Amino acid sequence: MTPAERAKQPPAKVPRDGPDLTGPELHEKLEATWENPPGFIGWLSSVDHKDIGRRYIVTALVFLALAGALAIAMRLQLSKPDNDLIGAARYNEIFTMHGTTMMFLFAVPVMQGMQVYLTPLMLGTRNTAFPRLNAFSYWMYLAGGALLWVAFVLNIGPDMGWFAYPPLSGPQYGVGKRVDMWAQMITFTEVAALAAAVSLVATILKQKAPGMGLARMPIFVWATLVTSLMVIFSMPSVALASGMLLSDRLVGTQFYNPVERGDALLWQHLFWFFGHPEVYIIFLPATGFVSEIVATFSRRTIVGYPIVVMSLVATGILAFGLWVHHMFATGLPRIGYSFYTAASMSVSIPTGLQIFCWIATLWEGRPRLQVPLLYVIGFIFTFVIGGLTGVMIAAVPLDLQLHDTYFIVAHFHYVLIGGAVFPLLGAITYWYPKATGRLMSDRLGKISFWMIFLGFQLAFFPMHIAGINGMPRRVYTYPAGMGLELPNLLSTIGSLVVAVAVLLFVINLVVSLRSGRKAEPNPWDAASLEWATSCAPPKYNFPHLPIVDSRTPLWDAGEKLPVVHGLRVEDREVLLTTVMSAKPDLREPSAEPSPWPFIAALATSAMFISSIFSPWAVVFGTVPVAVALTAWFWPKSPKPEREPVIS
Amino acid sequence: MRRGGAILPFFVTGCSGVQTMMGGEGAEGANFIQLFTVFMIVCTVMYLIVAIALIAAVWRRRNAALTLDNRRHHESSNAVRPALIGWTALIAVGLIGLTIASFFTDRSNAANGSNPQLSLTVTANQWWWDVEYSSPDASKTVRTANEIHLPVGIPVEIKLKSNDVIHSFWIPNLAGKQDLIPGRETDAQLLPRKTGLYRGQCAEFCGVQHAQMALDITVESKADFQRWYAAQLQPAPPPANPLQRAGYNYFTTRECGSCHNISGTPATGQVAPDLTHFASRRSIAAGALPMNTGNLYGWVADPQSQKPGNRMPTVGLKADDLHALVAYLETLK
Amino acid sequence: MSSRFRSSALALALVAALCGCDREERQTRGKPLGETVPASASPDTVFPGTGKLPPLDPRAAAYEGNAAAISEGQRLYNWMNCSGCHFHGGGGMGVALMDGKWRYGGRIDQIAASIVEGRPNGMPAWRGKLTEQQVWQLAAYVRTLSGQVRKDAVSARADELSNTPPQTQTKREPLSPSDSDQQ
Amino acid sequence: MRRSIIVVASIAAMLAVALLFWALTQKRESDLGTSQFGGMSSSKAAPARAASPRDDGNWTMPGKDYASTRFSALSQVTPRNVGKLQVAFTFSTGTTEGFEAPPLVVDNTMYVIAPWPNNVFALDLTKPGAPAKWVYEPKPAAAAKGVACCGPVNRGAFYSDGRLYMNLLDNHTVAIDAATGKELWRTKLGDIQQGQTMTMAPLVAEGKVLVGNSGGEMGVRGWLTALDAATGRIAWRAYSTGPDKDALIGTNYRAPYPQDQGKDLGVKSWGPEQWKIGGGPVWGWISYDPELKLIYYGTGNPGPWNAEQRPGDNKWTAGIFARDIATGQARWFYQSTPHDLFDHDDINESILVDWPAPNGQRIPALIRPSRNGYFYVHDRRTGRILAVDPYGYINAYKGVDLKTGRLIPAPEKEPKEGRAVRNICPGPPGAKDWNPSAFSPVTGLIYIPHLNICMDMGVKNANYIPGTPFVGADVKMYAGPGGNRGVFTAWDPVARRKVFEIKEDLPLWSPALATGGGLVFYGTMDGWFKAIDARSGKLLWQFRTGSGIIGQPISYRGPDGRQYIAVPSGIGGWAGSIVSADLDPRDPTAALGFVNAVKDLKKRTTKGGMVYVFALPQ
Repeated sequence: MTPAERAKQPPAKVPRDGPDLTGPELHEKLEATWENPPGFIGWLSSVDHKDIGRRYIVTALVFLALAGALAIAMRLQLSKPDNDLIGAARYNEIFTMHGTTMMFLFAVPVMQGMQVYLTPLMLGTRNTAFPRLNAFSYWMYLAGGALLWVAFVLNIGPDMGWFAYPPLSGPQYGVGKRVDMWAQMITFTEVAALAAAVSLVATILKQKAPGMGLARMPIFVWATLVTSLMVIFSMPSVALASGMLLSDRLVGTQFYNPVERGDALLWQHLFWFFGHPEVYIIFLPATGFVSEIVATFSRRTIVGYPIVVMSLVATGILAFGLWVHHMFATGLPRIGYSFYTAASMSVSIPTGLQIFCWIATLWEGRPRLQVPLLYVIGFIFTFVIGGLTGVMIAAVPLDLQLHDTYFIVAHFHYVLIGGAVFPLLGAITYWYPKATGRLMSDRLGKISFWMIFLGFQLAFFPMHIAGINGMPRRVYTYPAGMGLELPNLLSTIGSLVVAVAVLLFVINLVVSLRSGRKAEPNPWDAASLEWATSCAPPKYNFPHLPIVDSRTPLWDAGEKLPVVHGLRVEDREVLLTTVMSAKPDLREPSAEPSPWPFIAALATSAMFISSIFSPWAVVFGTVPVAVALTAWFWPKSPKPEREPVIS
Repeated sequence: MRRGGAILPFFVTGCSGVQTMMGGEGAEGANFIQLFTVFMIVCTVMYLIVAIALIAAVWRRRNAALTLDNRRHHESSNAVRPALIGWTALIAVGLIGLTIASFFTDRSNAANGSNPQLSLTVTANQWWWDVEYSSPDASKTVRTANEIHLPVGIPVEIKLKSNDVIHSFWIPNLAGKQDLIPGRETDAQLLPRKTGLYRGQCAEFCGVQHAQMALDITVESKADFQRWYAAQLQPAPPPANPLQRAGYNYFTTRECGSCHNISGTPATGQVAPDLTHFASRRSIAAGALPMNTGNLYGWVADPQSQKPGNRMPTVGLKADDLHALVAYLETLK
Repeated sequence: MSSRFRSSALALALVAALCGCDREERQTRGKPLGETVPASASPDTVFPGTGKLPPLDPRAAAYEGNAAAISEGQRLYNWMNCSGCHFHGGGGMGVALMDGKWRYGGRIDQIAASIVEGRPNGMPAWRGKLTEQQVWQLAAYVRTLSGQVRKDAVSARADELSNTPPQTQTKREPLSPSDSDQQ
Repeated sequence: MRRSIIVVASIAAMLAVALLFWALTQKRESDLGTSQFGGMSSSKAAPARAASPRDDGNWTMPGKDYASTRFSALSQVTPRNVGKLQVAFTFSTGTTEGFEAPPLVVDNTMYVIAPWPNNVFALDLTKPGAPAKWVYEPKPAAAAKGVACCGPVNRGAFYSDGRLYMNLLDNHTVAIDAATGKELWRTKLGDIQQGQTMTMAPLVAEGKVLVGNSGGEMGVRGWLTALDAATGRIAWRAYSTGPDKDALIGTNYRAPYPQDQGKDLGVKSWGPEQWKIGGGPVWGWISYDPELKLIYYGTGNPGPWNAEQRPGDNKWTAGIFARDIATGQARWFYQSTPHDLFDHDDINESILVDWPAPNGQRIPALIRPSRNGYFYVHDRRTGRILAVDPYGYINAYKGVDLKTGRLIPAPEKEPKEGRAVRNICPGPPGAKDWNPSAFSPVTGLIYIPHLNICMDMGVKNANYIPGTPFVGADVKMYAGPGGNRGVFTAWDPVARRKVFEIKEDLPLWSPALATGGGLVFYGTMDGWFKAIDARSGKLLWQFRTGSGIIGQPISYRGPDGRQYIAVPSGIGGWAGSIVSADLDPRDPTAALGFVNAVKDLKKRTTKGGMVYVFALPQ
């Protein structure tokens, strides 16, 4: 059909939203279109980013609880010297599971869950760009996590550390299928993270509200864009590494066999080429939370928006140049070390600038000391210590002593708990009404904040001293008389305080679900688009898609937010805009709910899990996957016509 | 070299000093303390700046009105820009300074390693250390396990190898750590400056008994070292009484000799620690237990309960054999 | 189709997982201590007149197909110089161990007996040189060389010069018909 | 007149030349002792006169004579008639192990020395079909088979003064009455519990029986022992490691090069106590110079193969000793391969010749194709090297420094624990293993049956448990450049060059035999027994025996005056163990890596144990 012919066609008689179709009538129609199918199958079929994001977050929090329980177990074992509460082998499994779960099953997924939940809302769109891929991503993540934990419960869990250095994880020293469970879990989470990241990048680039050019995106969306791109560039590295490890272990390839000119260090390079960016994949979304919370609770736009955005981008790029600082003790050429020292130190410049911008925003604004902001303040106090110890260990002469000691344990817990979990808890408190329609208890929130904050310092600050007093990491016991008793006892007490505090936080979450104060659409008087719709948002997010002409639309436009008209209401449809300046571009159908992503995930899981046991699974396992994918992509209706948007 | 300790009193509290970074008894260890002190000062200053700024920022308008008109969401004071420039400059200068300090310390550490006068090879095994002092005269090679004796003030080069997985060689009082990687030969340079007894430990996770893979370091005067070295060159003394002889016989004809070597006897195993001068060491089983008769009984009778998962099997010795073995092992001075 | 597939996949995964439980059970100390040795499990086919093969020694259960035991056995196979004669199963001074030909029986207790007692023409007796636990571990590993053991419990290769095809992929060598009669 | 004088003189001269020519050709074709050939041509090497007496048609010792020429002067079989060679009779030993020992023939009796269990058969050659006169069954201990690194082989007996002397695998030396097969004495010399075995052929001279032990892969301490031929009592024993008093190094010792000079090097060139399990067994060949009263023999490899475990030069392994036969005192020693990395034993045969030096002098020399791939010419009085040249493909060494006498290793080929090294040439069996060459005074050439095998090697910590292997290496061998695994080379020791070479597909594991008829015989591992022209290397005749040939062919004059050629056929030994011990070719490291080089051997030959005897039709 030529454009001329098309112009002659009478306008299609499809109902569209607009001034003439609004209010409850529109709500009813949109609700019918965007609702999940009924029943359990419908629940499995959901492609709603809010469902998926919520599932991601809840699942990740469950893993956080499990891994936290393991942490308590470790702390009890280490509470006194020569303790024999937990055996050596079990302890090794526990710390492996703790690290693996925290890194792969909690930290990255919870951040992606938040991103999946919030990004379409912040962008003013109805769903992510690839909703079924998004659903697939969650199921893969769930399957991977289940694989690891079922293995652990059945006593075939990994025991070689979350970093799985060969040869210890190789076919000779990694006994049985423990390592394979771990390595295949990596494959699961990589697939999940990549799927979610691809979907997020496409959403951000193509589904911004009209007018929301790149320079008007909320900082959290910027953080999401940067981290998703980082996921796309870094995760293949570890997927490759773990694939080679599996192949060494299953079919006897020689990738990591030094005798046959493989190399044990190859793993470390590939792993840390992923592993270091991963820290920022966890940390950058957290800075996104911080930027949003700081702005809202200072009641002021963020100071230095371009600086913060450029810092995010710079961190994302620099993060790929630092991996060698995890390998200073491996005996690589000294000349290279200086480069990585300088690079590692330079990454603190963008972070330092972000901290400046947050403090400046607080300075310039009128801060409200509510729970989310408390977490942010706790974050800055804690994270900066972690950042500064990070500067220390970037220096080779210091790192060679501090590396692989409890000093490092302290450092990265300051960075990851202080730098990511504190903002996350603040973010959960902040966006809780957006997900549930109710606010969390402020009083309980403040109590748990102070307990977490102080308990954390008590648990982790003494680890610096334990490290300096010569306590290496990953030891299940230590001898008396080396000055380690007191720091370890304090750490254990602190960890118990944190555990109680987290429990309080969870109680707050659960209790507030029923009895929390009902939330207005914008309970915090925030400025970004997710607050433009009700709490919790309807399935279709926005009755009319909003139009934006500033970075803080709700502050600047208030109730009179301009909207788009003309999207179909009886078919799922979203509006595509241009990448840079977000001009309306196309209308695009959005995927219907479907059970096939779930089935595809099952088929893929079956293939992955069987390929732990037989290489043929890779061949035969593709058949069910292909069937599921065919059904997933089976075209249901004739291609919808493309029409210019009438706004 | 205790300056670091003076500045950071809390770091040395309760520290007995055999395995601490704040010992500084080696050249590199001392460099560490200096550089660490510099970093601590700079970082503390930076932290205080951030903390004070944050407190001030939150405190300043904490009671300001709750609602604001839209205009004031965006206003900025003129102080922001100069503060930003100042802050950036401060970070940059600080980091450059620290990088340079780090670089020169690294150079100084590298220089310590030049011109070593003693060379030894440490081979890591799951979970013990095999130590060999090489000499141009091959017959003056000394082999021991889980202990290193070093003469004070003499630069030492240590070649590091691994027989199985990756380990890390770390004597915090003397120097930083260096990994031992199968298929690669790495090296460490030590320059001990002060006599004393120190402890090193494996610092890279290496399997089930990673926690109990330590080694004892003795830094002693040159004369003491030479005495020790000469003694190490001697084969084990013959058993002196019937009980010891029974132990000797058991050791050399039964399970023990399949893995362990005792120089001068038919026990010539090469896969477990050399026990020629076992009783002269400070600890049993790579630092797992202090050396004394009671621990020796416990260890020989049931090593798997002392260090579960280690490579020495629980043999199930009869009481007579156990007495005899311990009696014999205690003669291996 | 979908639900059936799902349930069968779940069942498969569950079975695979459950089998793992004892497959990787680690025992740092062998159950039976001391100098007891496996009884010579010698069937008619090896020593005529000895009667049918006795039932499998109950002690074997903890070692047969146990990944931890096989791994220890693999280490001991090198440490105790088994590899010096039998190499990686191809044989040399000692017989080949990967060809499914067993002079004195290929069952784990028979192999253990061969290790403890020694065999004519050069196989040394390891009685008193190895603990019983080590003997069982070695026997458990030796069985992997000819593919007698479940594949998920064995190691594909060691960190050494590449040698035999990976044991995770080796076909089970059929025992001689008379041997398999006994099993 | 003057013209007639010229004519007469020229006719006389022509006659004289013709006579001389005739005389020369007559001599070549007659059954003369080999020593007659010495000095005929100053451009050729000739066997040491005293060590190679006139050929009496017997074959009394594996090397044929003390000079170890393996040359039979019998000349009935020639290039022209060799094609008609046919089987005269065969004899089965009933064994299926590697059959390396040459039969001995003395006064119309053939003595066949079988591999394990070392039975000896005396065959009466005067009767049709050569029936057995007696059988000697020594009944050695079965456990000895478990510590024989390379098959339970035996390399032959020695006939002297009506007695046969031989070694049993379980470390006994026995003397047998050659007429009756009665055992006269039996002396135990070693312990199988320590990994020792004895496989070599003794050498008997001056009333001494010289024997050595095997077990370089088992951590033995190598020695050479002299027994009193009459009583079997030990006269002296010279160890290959340890203090000078154990190695019988005394005041008469003069090493040609500084590397071998010094006190107690057998201790000082090892880590503490390592010399006690350091190897250096003497399992190869001994030559004897009756004039100098010196014996020459090589010592085996140091143990373990993993050289990282034994720092130092590891004296006195992998080198060559000259000793006084009466006292055993060392005269000189030269270490061919100090701190051996690749199992390059130095036990190969030493052939004693008079060697024409470039300046025209004739030097009493010792020539030997060493396992490390170099062909050495030593002055046998001092040990000094006169010439050294590679005769096979070598990349593991960069040559021999003639000033210091020291082998120059190639550092990139040194195996380190945890890192395999690829493509090391020659492999552990060297450019040539134990199977000796033959030297023909007719051509002045040495005929070397040897190998073209390279390897990948990975070393690892070796545990020492007495009576078990002490190696610490994984090895995979394979064919060297060109793809052929065996080479038969005719080498001119004077011109220091290869004259011809024959590429053999399989490794050559059989010794060579040269005859006065201008022929050279050798066998292949798939059972072909071949005769080639000694000058051109042209294949003239071949016969497929029942099993692979790894034994010494011999030639003797039968009771009917005919020349006979005999060869043992029975695959085995290190190279053939894949067949004789039924090894699995899927494991490339099996049999110390040799299996990988001969994966196809099971398809090409089967076990056996026969002696084939050939002659021209009557």
